[in-house]
Amino acid sequence: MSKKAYIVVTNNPLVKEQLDETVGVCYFSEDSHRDLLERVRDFVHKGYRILTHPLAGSVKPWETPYRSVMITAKREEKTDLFSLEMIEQAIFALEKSKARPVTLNEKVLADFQIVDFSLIQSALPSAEAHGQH
Amino acid sequence: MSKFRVVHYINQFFAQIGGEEKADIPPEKREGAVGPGLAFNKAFGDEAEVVSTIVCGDSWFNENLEEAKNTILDMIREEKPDIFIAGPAFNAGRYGVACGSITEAVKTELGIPAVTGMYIENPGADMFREKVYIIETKNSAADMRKAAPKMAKLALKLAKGEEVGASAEDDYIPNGIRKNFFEKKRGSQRAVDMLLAKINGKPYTTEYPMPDFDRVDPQPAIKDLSKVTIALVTSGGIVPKGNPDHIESSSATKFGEYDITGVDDLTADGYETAHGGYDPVYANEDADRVVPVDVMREFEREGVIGKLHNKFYSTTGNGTAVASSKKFAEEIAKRLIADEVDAVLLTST
Amino acid sequence: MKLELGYIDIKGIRFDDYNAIEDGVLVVDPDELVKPVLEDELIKSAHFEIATPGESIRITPVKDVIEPRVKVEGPGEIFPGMIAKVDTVGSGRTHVMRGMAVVTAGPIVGFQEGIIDMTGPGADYTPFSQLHNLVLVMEMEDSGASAHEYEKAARMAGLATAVRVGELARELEPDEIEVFETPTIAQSYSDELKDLPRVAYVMMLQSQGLLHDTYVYGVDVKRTLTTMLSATEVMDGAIVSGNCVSACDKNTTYHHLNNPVIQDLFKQHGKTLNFVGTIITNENVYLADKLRSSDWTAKLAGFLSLDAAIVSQEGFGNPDTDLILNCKKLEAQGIKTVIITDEYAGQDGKSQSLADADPAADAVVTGGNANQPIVLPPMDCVIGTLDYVDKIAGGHDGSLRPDGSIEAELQVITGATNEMGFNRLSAR
Amino acid sequence: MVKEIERAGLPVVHLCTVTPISLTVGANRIVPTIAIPYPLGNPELSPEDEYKLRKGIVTKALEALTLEVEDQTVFE
Repeated sequence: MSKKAYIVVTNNPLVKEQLDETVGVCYFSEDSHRDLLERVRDFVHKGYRILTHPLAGSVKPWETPYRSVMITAKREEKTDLFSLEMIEQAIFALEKSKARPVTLNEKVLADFQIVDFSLIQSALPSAEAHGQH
Repeated sequence: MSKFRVVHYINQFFAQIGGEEKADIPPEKREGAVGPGLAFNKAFGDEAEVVSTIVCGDSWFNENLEEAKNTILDMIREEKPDIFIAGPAFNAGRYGVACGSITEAVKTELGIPAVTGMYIENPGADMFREKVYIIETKNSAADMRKAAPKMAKLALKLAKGEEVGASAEDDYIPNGIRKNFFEKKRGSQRAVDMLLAKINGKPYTTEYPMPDFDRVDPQPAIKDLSKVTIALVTSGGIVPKGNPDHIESSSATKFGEYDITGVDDLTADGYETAHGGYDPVYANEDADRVVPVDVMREFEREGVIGKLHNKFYSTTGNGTAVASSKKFAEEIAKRLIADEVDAVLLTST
Repeated sequence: MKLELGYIDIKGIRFDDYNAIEDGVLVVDPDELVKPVLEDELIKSAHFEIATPGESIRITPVKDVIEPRVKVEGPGEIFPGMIAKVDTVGSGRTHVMRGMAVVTAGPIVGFQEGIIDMTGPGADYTPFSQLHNLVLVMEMEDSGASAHEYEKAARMAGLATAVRVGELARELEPDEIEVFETPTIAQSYSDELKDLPRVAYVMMLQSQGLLHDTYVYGVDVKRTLTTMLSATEVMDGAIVSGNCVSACDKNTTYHHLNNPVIQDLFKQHGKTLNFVGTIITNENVYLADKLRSSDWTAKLAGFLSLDAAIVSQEGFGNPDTDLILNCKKLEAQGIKTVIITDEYAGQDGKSQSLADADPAADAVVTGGNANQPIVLPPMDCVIGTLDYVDKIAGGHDGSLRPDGSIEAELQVITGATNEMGFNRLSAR
Repeated sequence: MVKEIERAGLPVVHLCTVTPISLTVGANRIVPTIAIPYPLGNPELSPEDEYKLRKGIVTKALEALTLEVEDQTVFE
């Protein structure tokens, strides 16, 4: 694990593979998209802040199985309201659509991984620049 | 084709029996159209006709709610109508509530297409807008000429089984269901129009009202704690072990009422949480962390408070998604008041 | 800045062995036009097809829609920083091939989306069913290149093709000329304008990563601060879409070139309002970026001494947060604000429409509920492939029925719930 | 929920961790608590200390009941 001020919580194997050596990655291979968001919510309840939007991207949350969320590495005393609202709204948004492709072949899964990775990657320069959070 | 049969409900005033002094007359049925019914017959043209009119005093209806509903439903049933219309009630509060109640009853119990009408600020509008179609009218009876054709148009649509449009198209008060339709102007033009209205202090209507943030005035303080009964309520989902009522882990559709007579402490053996909105480990270890029965019992013994109510109420509601809990909160409040509870400590997770 | 747009009305497209515009009909030699596209080694195959309004044609998966334009006077060329070299555009004269578009179609990733039906119920929801479309269908080489590289290859092929087609309009006499002039700060206080309310347009641009990017003069917008440009620069292609996700509410390059908010504000400029500027801001993944960008929106609005603003959005979900932040911070400065968005209210229309809310957002224009179910009947001809229909946003397993009809949500249709207010669709 | 019970005529004290949410849902008497998964406890304390902590918060809530408020009030 790195000593960075942020960590990435993910169920995306590509994110683990790509970032594990440079960034702290909490990887939960078995998590569904919803499980992962609930896990992030538990982190928020314990005093971690969310650093990237949990609805990142316009790939609808009910389509892609992958999600990566960046949170602070350090726990704080108080629950952060902004983070809490954001994660609850994200979980709520998951339930909105019935459209849900179930047959996802390897190629599609790989592409979903790439997009999710790209979204979290787009936050890295900002997170690095930010320093202490 | 034969005309659709319409039954129309109006109050004593619109039946020209009298004003407030006649508001206590019980329901009666008259043949054909009465008062505003004539405007409806005109609006229906040759497609439908008011075959009978039910008249009831506003006070009588509201003071004898169940009896009024049943009597009126019987009267309507006899007529075998295809359409039921009530009012419009404009800004008359009790008339609006009567129109809403009877329209809902006709819709759900008789399964007959039913439409009413009233002013947006009529208390009946808020009570029934999500249950029945309420055509939006102005605040005075002068609007009858415009209201009747709108109500007739929607009623005919329902009777023919045609699809109802968005609220803005079919002129009903928004019922919480978002519905697409094509506007006359494109969105950017509507935005510019709305902006100009906003700049110039003219009225405009947002196309998507934000969820509402209304307030309730605080109740007066309790003078003497040692004389009152206090109840515990939680949205943290604490339930007896095994979750006997099957309270859902989030956005529950029901609540639980649990007897704690003789219970001094919510132990891990007896209680757990059904809430899916937080890490349940800590509440499962000791449910007093969410519903402080142990502390309240001590205060009861010491006489700090008069009594801890022998039931606690529990449901699950995530912090921000509170809309759905409104209905059962009303029911919980009703029961607490019936049990002579004086105050409530509500815990949330 | 002053820009003249000269519109050349295009009434049809046909293939032949030469390129020209004849009596309003675009004639192209598809073999000649496809050659430069195929020079990109990532593109395995490519060909052109024609889709005319009213024909029984379905185009899918659509990547971008681009209107051919050409600069005939003034500095720079169309799509500066992307196709042309960097140079400030937005003044002089530009010819527009009105009534047609170059549409790029073909898969970039396995869940590619976007449908344009040229007839039937789906056609009512996309503005592009009304255009004569020259469709560039591409298939990517399975060369192990990254999705980023495929996206770029497809994006550049579409833009370059549109520029080549646009060249054909250079020497023509326009059917109509429209003049747009944006004021400098000093001009905005001229005698004619100084008593009118000062209004700006705040344009939010998708900027989150692969398939979610927008470029301004070739710069990836996620790495920029909120800034300003002249509304006429947008008409010369200063903003280009790199956006493949969320078909219904992504802003295609066509939308940027024909930005409806800009057009409608210009119509009122000097009459009921003073259109003093256009602010562009991004929609990033990183929350601190969101806070900073919305701060800058409010700050630039303050520099412009605005009385009022219109904010438009792009995409689904987290941009709701940017939208509400922008609105809240503008309103907090007393700037009267109208926002344009779309809704995800569930198929039954009962869910909360946005992922964020605030009482300050009291003037909202909506492009409709993207979750509304729709059945698209089979078409005689499919341009592209239906392979992806079950996997696109708003589709689901079994969306594609055996008879070729599609059961899905409005979100599959390109441009259906556009958040610039391009369409008449709304919801209540 | 708080609002509906208060509307029905009972004074309510809302014990909750994220007080801004309590303010948005319209509670009038608000007492802040410890953490979302354990509003009235703290698993890191000994059982005795945890009970004392809980008793302190409940005491504060009962006091809040005895005080008149005109507007939404957070009893820190």
